[in-house]
Amino acid sequence: MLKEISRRRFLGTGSAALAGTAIGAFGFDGVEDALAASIRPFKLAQTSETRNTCPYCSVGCGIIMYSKGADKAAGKLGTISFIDGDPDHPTNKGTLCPKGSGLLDFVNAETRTKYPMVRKPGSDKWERVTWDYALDRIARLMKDDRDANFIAKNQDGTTVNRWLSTGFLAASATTNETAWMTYKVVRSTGMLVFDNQARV
Amino acid sequence: MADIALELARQSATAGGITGALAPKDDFQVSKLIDTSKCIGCKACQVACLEWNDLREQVGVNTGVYDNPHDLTENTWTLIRFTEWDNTATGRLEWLIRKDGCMHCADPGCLKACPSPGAIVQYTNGIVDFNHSACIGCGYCIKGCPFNIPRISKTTEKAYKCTLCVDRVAVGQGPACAKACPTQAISFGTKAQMKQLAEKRVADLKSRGFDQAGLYDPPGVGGTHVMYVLHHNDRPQLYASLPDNPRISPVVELWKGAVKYAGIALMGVAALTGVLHHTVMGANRVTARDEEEGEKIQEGRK
Amino acid sequence: MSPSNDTIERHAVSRYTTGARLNHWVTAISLILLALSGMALFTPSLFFLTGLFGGGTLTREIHPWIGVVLFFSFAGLFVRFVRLNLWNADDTRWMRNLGAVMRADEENVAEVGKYNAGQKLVFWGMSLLILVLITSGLAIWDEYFFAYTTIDQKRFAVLAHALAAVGAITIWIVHVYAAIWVRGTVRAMTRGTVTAGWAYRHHRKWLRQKAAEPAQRAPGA
Amino acid sequence: MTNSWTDIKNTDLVLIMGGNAAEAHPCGFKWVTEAKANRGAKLIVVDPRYTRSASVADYYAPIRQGTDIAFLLGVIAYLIKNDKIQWEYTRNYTSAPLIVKEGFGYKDGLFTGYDESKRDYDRASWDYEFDEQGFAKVDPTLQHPRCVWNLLKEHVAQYTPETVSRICGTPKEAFLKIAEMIGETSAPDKVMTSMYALGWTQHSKGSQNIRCMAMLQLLLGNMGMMGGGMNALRGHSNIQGLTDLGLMSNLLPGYLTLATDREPDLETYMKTRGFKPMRPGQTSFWQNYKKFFVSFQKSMWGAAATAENQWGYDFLPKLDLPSYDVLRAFELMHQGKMNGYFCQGFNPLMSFPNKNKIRAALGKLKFLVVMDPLQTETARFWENHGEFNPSDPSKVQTEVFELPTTLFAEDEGSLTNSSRWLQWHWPGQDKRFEIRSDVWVVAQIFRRLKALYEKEGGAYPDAMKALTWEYANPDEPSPEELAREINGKVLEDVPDPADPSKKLLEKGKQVPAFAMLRDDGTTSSGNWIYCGCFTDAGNMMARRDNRDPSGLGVYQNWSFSWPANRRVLYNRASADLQGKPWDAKRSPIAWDGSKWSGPDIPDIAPTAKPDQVMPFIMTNEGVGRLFVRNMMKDGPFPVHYEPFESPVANVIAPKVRGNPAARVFKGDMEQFGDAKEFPYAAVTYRLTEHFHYWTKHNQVNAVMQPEFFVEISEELAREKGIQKGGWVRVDSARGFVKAKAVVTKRIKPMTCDGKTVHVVGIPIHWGFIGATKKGFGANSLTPFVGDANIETPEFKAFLVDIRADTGPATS
Repeated sequence: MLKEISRRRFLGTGSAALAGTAIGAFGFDGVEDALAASIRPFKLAQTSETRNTCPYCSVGCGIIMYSKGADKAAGKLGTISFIDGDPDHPTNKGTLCPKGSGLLDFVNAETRTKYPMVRKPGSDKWERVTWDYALDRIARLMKDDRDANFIAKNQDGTTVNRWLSTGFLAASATTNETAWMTYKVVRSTGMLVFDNQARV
Repeated sequence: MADIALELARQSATAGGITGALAPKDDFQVSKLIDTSKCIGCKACQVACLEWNDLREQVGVNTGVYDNPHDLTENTWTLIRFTEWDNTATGRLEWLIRKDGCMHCADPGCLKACPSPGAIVQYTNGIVDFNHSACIGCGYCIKGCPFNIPRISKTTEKAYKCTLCVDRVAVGQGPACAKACPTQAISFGTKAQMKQLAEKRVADLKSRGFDQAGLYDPPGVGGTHVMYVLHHNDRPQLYASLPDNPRISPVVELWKGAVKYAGIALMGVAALTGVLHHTVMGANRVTARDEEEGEKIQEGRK
Repeated sequence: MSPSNDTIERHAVSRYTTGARLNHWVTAISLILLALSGMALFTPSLFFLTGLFGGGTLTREIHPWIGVVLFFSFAGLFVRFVRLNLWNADDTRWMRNLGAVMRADEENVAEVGKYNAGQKLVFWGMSLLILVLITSGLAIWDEYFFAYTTIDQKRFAVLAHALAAVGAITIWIVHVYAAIWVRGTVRAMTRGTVTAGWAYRHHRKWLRQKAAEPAQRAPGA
Repeated sequence: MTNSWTDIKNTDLVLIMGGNAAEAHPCGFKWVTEAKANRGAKLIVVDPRYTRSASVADYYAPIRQGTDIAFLLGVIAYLIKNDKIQWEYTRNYTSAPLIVKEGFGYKDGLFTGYDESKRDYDRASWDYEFDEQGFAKVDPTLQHPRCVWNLLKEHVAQYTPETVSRICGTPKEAFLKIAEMIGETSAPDKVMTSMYALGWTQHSKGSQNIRCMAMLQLLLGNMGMMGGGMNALRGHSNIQGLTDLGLMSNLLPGYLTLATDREPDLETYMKTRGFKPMRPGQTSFWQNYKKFFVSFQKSMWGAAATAENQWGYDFLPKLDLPSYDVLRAFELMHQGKMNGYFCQGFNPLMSFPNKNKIRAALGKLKFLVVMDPLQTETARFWENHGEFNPSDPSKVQTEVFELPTTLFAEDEGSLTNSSRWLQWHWPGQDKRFEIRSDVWVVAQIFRRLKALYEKEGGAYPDAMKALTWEYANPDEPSPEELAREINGKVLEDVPDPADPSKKLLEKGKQVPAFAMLRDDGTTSSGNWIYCGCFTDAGNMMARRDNRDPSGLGVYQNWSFSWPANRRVLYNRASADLQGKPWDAKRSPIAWDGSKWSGPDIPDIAPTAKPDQVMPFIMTNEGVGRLFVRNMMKDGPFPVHYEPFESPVANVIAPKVRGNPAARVFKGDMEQFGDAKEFPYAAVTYRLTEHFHYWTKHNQVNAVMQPEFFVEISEELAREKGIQKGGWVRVDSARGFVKAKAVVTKRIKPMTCDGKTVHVVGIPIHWGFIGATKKGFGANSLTPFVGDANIETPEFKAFLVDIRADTGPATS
């Protein structure tokens, strides 16, 4: 869902509403054209805005992501060109720390993962694989391990239905909805070796 | 910060020199106030500056301090500088943290030194900006600046410094660093507002035992459009060598003032003297007698 | 009766070799270019002169390189002429009679050698100022030498550079004016010779010395 | 956090101890600077290092890492001695008057019931004296020698300012100055807030550090107050949410707990979870446990959870051990007892203690699946990066998968911040390359695994088959569908008991609040504390009304704050026994004669009479606990224990090493170093320029702090011939790192028990992948031991040696 928010914060009081590049409306009287051109056009003009939350620490600062090339009708969100603090947010009031201020570099980090990869036993390199290959292979490895090591009853005959030989470390920045999905799946398999990043 | 229009006050190296003046009242001038007592040195301002201005700095090394990069560069227009100071009066350590960058002087030394017309401009609201299409990369601004701010790029060979986010101010927003600053140690508004805010902050600091707290708005450069609240306003030098009483170097003043006029005058006088001399005296010609006498000598007749 | 041109040319006195003349003109052109580009950067009212060099940036880039050319070129002149420019008693006497010289009344002034005191002053003045210019110039040649001086040193350098340039240009004006006023001078640097009469009138001692030299021959003879 | 970030602006005094908010949470720290600027609030920082928080503090004092309990018990002793107690609050709202049964005792660092061979206590003696009705006995006059108040007084008496200084290295004058400043907030209308983080949790007695501060806050009457409270500054954007949702080995969502082997059926399970009130008329809110449990089971298993099968009791696994936390997981892995491991947005190779052990453990797996938006070191543990990661790929037989997942910008859903606000966000960019959402990946793995079981059969597929999966697109459930499921819905019509012709709850509707949850299978709720986040009125988490009519930073209509949209926990305690606020200017709620009202949601039944129902409704006692019966493994009161690796012996109990009740695995005990070989006290921490091991991937953050360093004092540098900016090598009993040296005045040697203690500061953040220079990772050095109660690794206090070096060998 794309949230388009009006640019009501663009201007101080007493200024006219601004749409698109309207630098010319801002009292450049007496400045030669060439000079006016030397001031960079406002770079957020013609972008669409989306509200989000900084993914780093737990302050939960509101952020605004500015995207270029969004096309609502075609269901395209475009590409984020700039990120800064959400001035409407009660906690951060538009501010961001050095990490939050650099979020665009996180989105565009060179070392982001892009394709499913596998490293075979004993190999010294990654191989790109299809999602289908990776997911089927993982399901197979899980099933083989689970079937071999699942404990339905303990020594006293109590039903315990646990699986201890495979574990899951959940994240610290995924959404609650992802966490719930993960919780459901992990618990339904009987996994007990299950933890998150609360301690580090 | 209503009605702060971008109108030119001055341009560098323009015939007649200064063509205008700052807006008459503080209400029409903008200012950034940096409160060192609120600054936690987090460098959000540095990151925000790089991101807003689409700048890329190189990944450096650690040299035993927190300052990174180690100095302002053509890409680093603002830099947090850290000073560890043992306050002998109180016996307590103080970590003085100052955001360095262009001070946007009311009397900008860079503009005074710049030889290229319009390469450095000052708007009536106080912002001093570099116009890169006119910049010739001579580095005179560096000599003119009392705060050691401008840097010349090795690649573009042009001078760079903080623009006070003139592109943001032009649409009614504050600079990117002030927007980002988590503790609001950086504020932006009219100069009058910022002075008022500073007064409040200074009073708070005085109540906490900083008797010498004050506003750094150095008169030697006509005041600045980036001001500091300092806990030790009596000793600005403590803050990573912030000048105690900055002014455009007298050497630069001499160079761009007396020497310029006197030099041109001297050269003009010399040329004029020649013309006058020639008019009065006429040409110094060799006479026929001279030729004869000369020839005589040549031929050994004399 | 006046001597015919032919006669005069036959008696022309060699003053400068081709090498010396080339050396001079390289120096002269450099100096003019430096003056033009330097003046453009010195005062806004002359900034338009940067147009001659393809704009401000090119002017800024070219100027120091021309300076380097000038420095070495002038160094050539210096080596060539330094001995002849040493000060002597004639010069002091000549200086005392400067007024007469300026009135073109040199008859009663003591005879001078190849260079009179004025020319020597130009020589030494230029030597000194070019030294100042090259030193201060390097200090403000930020493209290559930024790191070697402090900003305060650069400020002094830029002032010294300006002052020295003003001095050098003033001396150059004197030099050029003298060459124009004293007719017959320019040909020394174009053709390499002067007339015997010119030598007699302005540098009689030098003429006598030349006459006394055994291998003296008129050029073109 | 009991309070919220914005509430900090209401405080009079901020104590930052066990954390470094300015660096780790700059935008939250804003509210400290606001309180200072607008209220004239004071800031105290107590830390081994003079941090960036300290740089703006009114008062800073050094403390040796791992001695916080001694400091805080010393403050409590000071408050008692100098009568700086909020008496009305302490008498009525804490367990001070409750009488502890005979037989309880404490001597030489140990409480009664200790079994050295098990490193554990029999906690039977840690209990109250009960009357015939089962209520705890009290002495409102606080005269009874075994009332909690007198036991506490006795317990803290030995922590005199001199002893505190001897243990902590804090100068006595500094300690007294801070104790005095803290004591001022015992006035009913003065509040202090405690802001802490991993500086308190990452110790072998982390839970007791926090408990100790909570006790202090109770005695000062600062709990439940605006501008007060215990504010745990969570480290990650949604670690609050993941914990709330129970993604831990022993938890169910909403802090319910998983059954153990000793609880074969629901009835037995509920026996220990009945939580009957221990004082007459008290709420003891956990009495509702079964409603939350059954509603959770209905969310999980739907129609398959029936009264007959105890609401699907056996679908859930049971625990044979207290927990399978990460330390145990890697211990098992290291022993070769695990075959598969999933890391979702997590980088254990850099995050867990004793990196060499972690690397070896990962190499014993059959398969490792890493789902992450970034290329992690964990996914590359098998790669050889010279000294930085000395692996030999040919010897590692683990099959490793690296699956590219979305990050915040491409993702929709809610995150729960430290203020307990569930904030919804939207994607701003299309997924690029072959990046997929975590939901899609997890759903795909599940569906493929389930399909294999359907095709081939196998071990107990029943739970997987029963798991509810009612999504429009079963391949990728939408965030909204999942959010609705977490909130819960009404499964059957419930008639109104007052008027059976009306419906109390209507089938198919979202449950409006957790008060409506039922234990008869008619409601579902994935997480009861999140109930109310997505109702029929819409997505409450997406609310963006930032008005704050009270001006107190409540922001009632901004997002959704659990529980029940409450902003300040225990807010009933902000008013006296008549319901009158201690401070009318900062009052979240007040009693108007018939009900509680105010800008916040009351943390008590709206009509509960102030002189009858006490504020701490989540406890059986109804009051704040100064003494815990059996919930803490290592004692009903906090005790100063040295870290397992300490430069000095324990002054108050010289024979005790570390926390006597902390779990230590075989082999790890041998890897503890001693002060002879490793003389310097090390601490790890974050820097403000980086977030964990993530921002090292970001060019711009790499510029801000490009290279791994350690911080030492000028004195230690001189002693060891270390140059500022030069290379050093730091060794612990478990490994070594090489780093640049930051030599600083901000770390100063301390004198502890007559001995000079040098601190070595070791920031985390650098690894062998990313935009920064390569670094070793602080966890190369840290000990493999956790907190006695919740197993948080002891990252904040261990021993190292340091010397000048020539830098890493280039490979």
